[in-house]
Amino acid sequence: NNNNAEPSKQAAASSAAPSSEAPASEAAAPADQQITMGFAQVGAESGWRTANTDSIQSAAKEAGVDLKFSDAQQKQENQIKAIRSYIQQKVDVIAFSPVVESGWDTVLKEAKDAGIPVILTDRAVDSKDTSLYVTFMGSDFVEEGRMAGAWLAEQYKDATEDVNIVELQGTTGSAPANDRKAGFEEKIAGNAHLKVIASQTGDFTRAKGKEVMQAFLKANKDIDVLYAHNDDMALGAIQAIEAAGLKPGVDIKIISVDGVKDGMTAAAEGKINYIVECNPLLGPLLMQTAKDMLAGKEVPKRIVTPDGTFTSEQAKEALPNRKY
Amino acid sequence: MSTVDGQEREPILQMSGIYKHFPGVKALNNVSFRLFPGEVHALMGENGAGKSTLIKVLTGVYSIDQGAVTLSGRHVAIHSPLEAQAAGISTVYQEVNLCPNLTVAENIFIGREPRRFGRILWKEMNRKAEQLLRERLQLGIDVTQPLYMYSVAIQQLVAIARALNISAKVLILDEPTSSLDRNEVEQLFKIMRKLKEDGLAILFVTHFLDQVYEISERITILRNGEFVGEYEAAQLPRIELVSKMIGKELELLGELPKAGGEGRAEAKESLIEAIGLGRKGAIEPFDLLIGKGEVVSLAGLLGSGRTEMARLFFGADRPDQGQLLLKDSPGAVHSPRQAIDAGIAFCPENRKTEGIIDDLTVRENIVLAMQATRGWMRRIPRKKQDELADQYIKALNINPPNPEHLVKNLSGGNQQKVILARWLLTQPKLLILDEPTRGIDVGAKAEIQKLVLSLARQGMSVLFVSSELEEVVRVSDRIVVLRDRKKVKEMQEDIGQQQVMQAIAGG
Amino acid sequence: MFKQKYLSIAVTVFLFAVMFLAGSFRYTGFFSLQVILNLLIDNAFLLIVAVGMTFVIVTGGIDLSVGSVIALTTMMSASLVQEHGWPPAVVIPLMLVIGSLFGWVMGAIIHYFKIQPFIVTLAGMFLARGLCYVISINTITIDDAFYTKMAQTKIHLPGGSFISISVIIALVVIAAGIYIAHYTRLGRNIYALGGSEQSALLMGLPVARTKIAVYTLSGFCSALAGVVFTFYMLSGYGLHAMGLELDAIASVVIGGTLLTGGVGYIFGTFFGVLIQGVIQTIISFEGTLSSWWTKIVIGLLLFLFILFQRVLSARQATQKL
Amino acid sequence: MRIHKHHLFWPLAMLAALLLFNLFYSPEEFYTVQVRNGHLYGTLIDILNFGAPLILVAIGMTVVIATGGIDLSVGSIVAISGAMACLTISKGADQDALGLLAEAIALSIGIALLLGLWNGLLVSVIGIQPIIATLILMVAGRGIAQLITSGQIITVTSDRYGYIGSGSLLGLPFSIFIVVAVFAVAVLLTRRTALGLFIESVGRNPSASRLAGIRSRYVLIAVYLFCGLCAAIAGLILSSNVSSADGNNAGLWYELDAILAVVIGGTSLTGGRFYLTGTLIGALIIQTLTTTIYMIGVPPEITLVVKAFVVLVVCLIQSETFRKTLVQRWQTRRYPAEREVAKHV
Ligand SMILES: Nc1ncnc2c1ncn2[C@@H]1O[C@H](COP(=O)(O)OP(=O)(O)OP(=O)(O)O)[C@@H](O)[C@H]1O
Ligand SMILES: Nc1ncnc2c1ncn2[C@@H]1O[C@H](COP(=O)(O)OP(=O)(O)OP(=O)(O)O)[C@@H](O)[C@H]1O
Ligand SMILES: [Mg+2]
Ligand SMILES: [Mg+2]
Repeated sequence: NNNNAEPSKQAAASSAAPSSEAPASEAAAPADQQITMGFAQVGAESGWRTANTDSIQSAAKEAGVDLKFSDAQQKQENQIKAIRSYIQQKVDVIAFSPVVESGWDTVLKEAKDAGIPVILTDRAVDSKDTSLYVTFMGSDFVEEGRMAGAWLAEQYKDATEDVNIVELQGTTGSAPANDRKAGFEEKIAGNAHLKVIASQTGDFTRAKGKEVMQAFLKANKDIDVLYAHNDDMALGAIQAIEAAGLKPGVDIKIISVDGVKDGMTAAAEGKINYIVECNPLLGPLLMQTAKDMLAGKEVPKRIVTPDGTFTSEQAKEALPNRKY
Repeated sequence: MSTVDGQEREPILQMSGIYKHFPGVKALNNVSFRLFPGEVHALMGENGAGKSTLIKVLTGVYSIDQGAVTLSGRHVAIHSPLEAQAAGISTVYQEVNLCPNLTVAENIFIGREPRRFGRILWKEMNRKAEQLLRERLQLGIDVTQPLYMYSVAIQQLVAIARALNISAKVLILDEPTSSLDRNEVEQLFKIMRKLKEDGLAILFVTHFLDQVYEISERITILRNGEFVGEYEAAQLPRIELVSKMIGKELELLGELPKAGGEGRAEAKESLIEAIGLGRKGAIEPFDLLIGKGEVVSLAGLLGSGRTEMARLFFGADRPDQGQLLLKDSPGAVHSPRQAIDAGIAFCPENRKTEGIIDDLTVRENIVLAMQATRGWMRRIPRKKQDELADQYIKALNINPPNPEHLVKNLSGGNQQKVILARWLLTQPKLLILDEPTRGIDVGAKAEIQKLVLSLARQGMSVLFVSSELEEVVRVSDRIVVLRDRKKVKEMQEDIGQQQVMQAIAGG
Repeated sequence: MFKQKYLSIAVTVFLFAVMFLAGSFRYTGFFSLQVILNLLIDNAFLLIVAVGMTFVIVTGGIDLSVGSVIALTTMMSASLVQEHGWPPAVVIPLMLVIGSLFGWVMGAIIHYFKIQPFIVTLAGMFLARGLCYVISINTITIDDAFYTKMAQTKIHLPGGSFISISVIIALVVIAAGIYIAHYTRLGRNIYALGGSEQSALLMGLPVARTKIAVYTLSGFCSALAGVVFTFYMLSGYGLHAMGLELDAIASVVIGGTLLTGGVGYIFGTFFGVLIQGVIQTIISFEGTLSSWWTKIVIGLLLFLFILFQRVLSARQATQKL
Repeated sequence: MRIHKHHLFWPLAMLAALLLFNLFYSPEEFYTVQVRNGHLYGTLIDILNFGAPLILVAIGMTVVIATGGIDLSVGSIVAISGAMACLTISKGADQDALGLLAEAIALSIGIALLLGLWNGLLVSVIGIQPIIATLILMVAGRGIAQLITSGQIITVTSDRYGYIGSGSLLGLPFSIFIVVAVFAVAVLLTRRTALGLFIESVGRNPSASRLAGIRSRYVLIAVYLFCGLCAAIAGLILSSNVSSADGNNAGLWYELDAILAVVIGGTSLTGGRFYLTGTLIGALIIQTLTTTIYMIGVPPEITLVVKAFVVLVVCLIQSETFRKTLVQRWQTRRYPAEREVAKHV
């Protein structure tokens, strides 16, 4: 699972959307009338999210899609309001990254009643009625956690002493934090030596990551591994570890999720040992899917964008052509 | 209840051995007080003697440290004004304590609004309020306007109306007349006499000796929080009353130099001149010249525009026509700040909202205006501040004489003195005093009048506004009479109370 | 005579109309009844909270806990209905009682211990939010038939437009708020308290009772808004209604209520909420703003609105107070 | 005057109580201070270092609150100033160049002063209620910060810049010296000049202040300017500490913590008297609490509940009425406590 380290965007897209043989010729059909897409983004809470937004906006421009974009500032209410206004504006297709999985039935039903298809990106909704949306594309946070856990379990499978793990969680209660934690715990549960001795929220930010790690370092004598729910917290923690006179990646092994550029750089320097990638560049795939769907093609219910993983070596190789 | 003779009747209210102390102040020290049905009982004392505190202790605003209260022969423990009202005590507190944001009608009726099925009947309330003000206090104002639109005097009348509207056994009036003029006071006394006949017991606080003798049967005197004695008004001569209040013989009363005394009536160099100055809805355009070292008074009835005129001189309100010419400095006066820079000072009529900064100390309040003129960079050194504060505390006899006391904990009269001190400190060329002696005791009032006159002699001009004609006549060189927001007359020679009254009434 | 005090409300309503018309000229599909109704549908919970908040602010206080209480209500409702199988008929009244109780306790602390409302309700905000996480840090979806029905029932109006049941609830709350404010003793005591607490006390008004009642009322409104929010979201979640307290306060203040207390109208608050809603609608109809320009434009529109409001009602501002 | 009457007594007591708790709970981890790489290293040092930005923001907030206002935009200004500085530095060829550093700092402080001026003008000239006036910048400011960073996190590799937030001088974090300097300036400005008096009187009674000749307009503008300046310096420290600028998250919810610090320090939100030292202690209490929560391993799910209780306890203890009630309950049961308390002054 964790060996497909070099997923090319294009490859992922074409392998995932089965019916995209020749995009150029297919695009002809809906090109007569421009597609209008309403996209309700979660917010701009992280560099990852911004990369995601950029990808979608530039892909829309390239594909000639008229994109209505709105930013919900991390609030589900705002996303719902935006979707309602898209229904009101009679867009051709609505796409959005749900802030959380729950609570979408009502507004999605309104969209369905209005005959507007819905595409979910990045995160699923938990509706029982799966006819409310056409497809869900994106990564799987639990799976990311699992990959991180699996790598760790593999590294320490021969451990004879306790391995002390500290965890920097994302924003308390947020879906990525909950899921990345759950997936990780699932995988390390098998090994009794792997112990999470401290776990605290770092709010997905560098500053908090550093602050919390400083406290961890003082409160716990012997930390072997750090698992951070995103790169930013890991980067903050690295500074704290260095300030304590320890070597990140050597004295304390570090695992993180996302694979943003700064994270990859740190990995290439050997400061982060393992990164689970969470790919934000969904734009082209989204536009393609929307076009296919409006052209009447069958679209799979679930389009998985495979998450890559990087060890230090792989990061070194991949770094030169990272865009975000 | 036997009603044979004052001494044998049963008091409706009896307070005995009352103690109350505030941090650093023994406000009440073993005070006793009796109030009989059907009497007006005056509570007398200097500023800070403890009169208001006694009232607040009685009505549950403050808790009693020690002592007993009986009401209609029963021991009571009153913990809040609400309970006091329920027990039949209706109170007008010293500073106007109403809600400025509510309408006049509401201020009279709130808590007792006419209702049907829990729904407030606004029409009826407004009608009743209007009727009440008109019939009992001869005041015809729009009761649906918010209270803050009206002057302190009107507010005071509204507070009285509120208290009158409560059917009570005991009515407490803490300096209700301090900002009223003669007509209003007359009106109030008429009502009080009527209530007295109906068997109501009235506790009355004032610093006007005339009023005390006019209306009250008995007098209780406090001094420095201590009980001095209870007297029949008829058997206590004025001189004795005053000396009991201040604890020593008072000789200055009645010996004030009259205005227009030697060296004062000479032709004056002019200091400031208003030409066609006016403000719509406040005061019609007027001309007025104030000379150096001259005391000019504004006289008129309630709402005649005295305060408005005074405020225009200070730039507190913006005139919409005319101009103000300063003889010495060419600068215009558009804001209080410019006025101060031009040497004008202004003691506002409403000391609570426009005068004191209640959370600051006496010292800070005193130096405030002087500091403002010096700018923020040139802070008055602390030692200098202390000196100045001490100097004026002594000069004006501010009590307690502690410069670090918070102003909000001073008695009303002492707060007034603090504001006066603030302005004297700036050594202004023109001092505007709007009701400066409001709520100030006899001794201090005489002091202030003396001060005004001596300042004038030293060349300071004074614009003096007061509802007390006697005072006006005593201090002024010239009296400007206002009626209905218009300047109607200027009187220079032979000013007597009678003439002024006639002018005010429109004779 | 056109009373001074209604001027600021009239200005607010007028500016709302101007904004709406401006949107209508600029965007196709904007000028429709449904867009206005959507303002109500999407802001029903905010309307309800803002009513409670108006009362609190009129007394000169503030309630920061409202957003968290909403989240807590959704969380408890979801947990009880979904995981413990309690019937909605029990859960909903229970929520209202708990919300009121929460407000009551805060009010009592504020009054009896004389601690600043900002701090007490800030602690309340932390507490309610924290309790959500104690119940669960995950979201709980509600698929109870009653809740779903409440959420998805459309009340059709002539002309093909519709509103939700929550809108009816919100409108009733507004009406009740106006009635309480202007036609009951409690309401007038609230205004008196805001005008001057000391005077209210000396006038013999039940200050303690009124103050505590106001926070209780706000707690009740928050809980009711929480119930409506549960209908809206069909889920319980600890991160729901984040930062809603600021939206509510902003609505109240935009509606002409003074934070210093004593002055304010529920009717104004109603338009305060709608104005915030219109700003958001304009942004999503615009649809080309990046995330950051969204925020900047929201700020700008808010600024323009307030500026015009100030300028147009300047006559009142020069009044002495 | 008895010691417990002093306005700093209870804030100090609360801080002492927190420290005492740690003394019993984790004395070694909490109180060990060692020398590492030539500077002091330990939890207490961390508290000072991480507390620095909060203290700064709270100092600015104190004077704003003293005028009866409030500044919600500090968090956004923190983000903007950090973003501006990091952007400038990241564009430079040699990130360690002194000139570049000076330019970066000047630019971010300049912008923050402009924003402070904006707030001040809205409040004093246009007369918008402070909470709304600053709410505008709170919302738009985040956008501006993100506009500056293009929504990305800007990482800088300047050691010189990093020194501001994580360097050390004489063994102590450099940020502490900044705090001391700003605090000293604030105290000097407010207590050695007449500004403090003006601020307090404008905050307590604006109309009386006007009649006393104080130009309240300038006073208001000055405090918002100062608050902006403090927030800007806090933003520099914060971004320098992690050598990066995060437009969206830097300084998020700082306004609440800062206000909390001010109130714990004894300043009333209704304006008037203010206590800078109290604010300092209040901010330290908050930072100590946060660190304590991390140290003793409170699970993130209940962190907020713990914080709620501590805040409540701190405020209750500071409430004189509450203490009296406790004492009375203890001493006598003659009066129902509530009634005694209900009596207003
Ligand atoms: N809340 C308080 N805290 C501290 N001291 C107070 C307080 N209220 C009153 N005092 C002090 O108690 C004393 C009595 O004040 P009180 O107001 O009763 O005087 P008064 O007789 O009504 O004077 P005046 O004629 O000026 O109204 C004064 O020295 C005053 O400073
Ligand atoms: N009799 C009245 N009828 C209506 N309004 C009045 C009346 N008296 C006063 N007012 C209101 O009170 C405000 C203050 O009046 P003004 O300050 O001119 O009174 P004044 O002449 O200074 O007398 P005083 O200071 O004794 O109240 C005016 O703006 C006016 O609206
Ligand atoms: Mg008195
Ligand atoms: Mg007057």
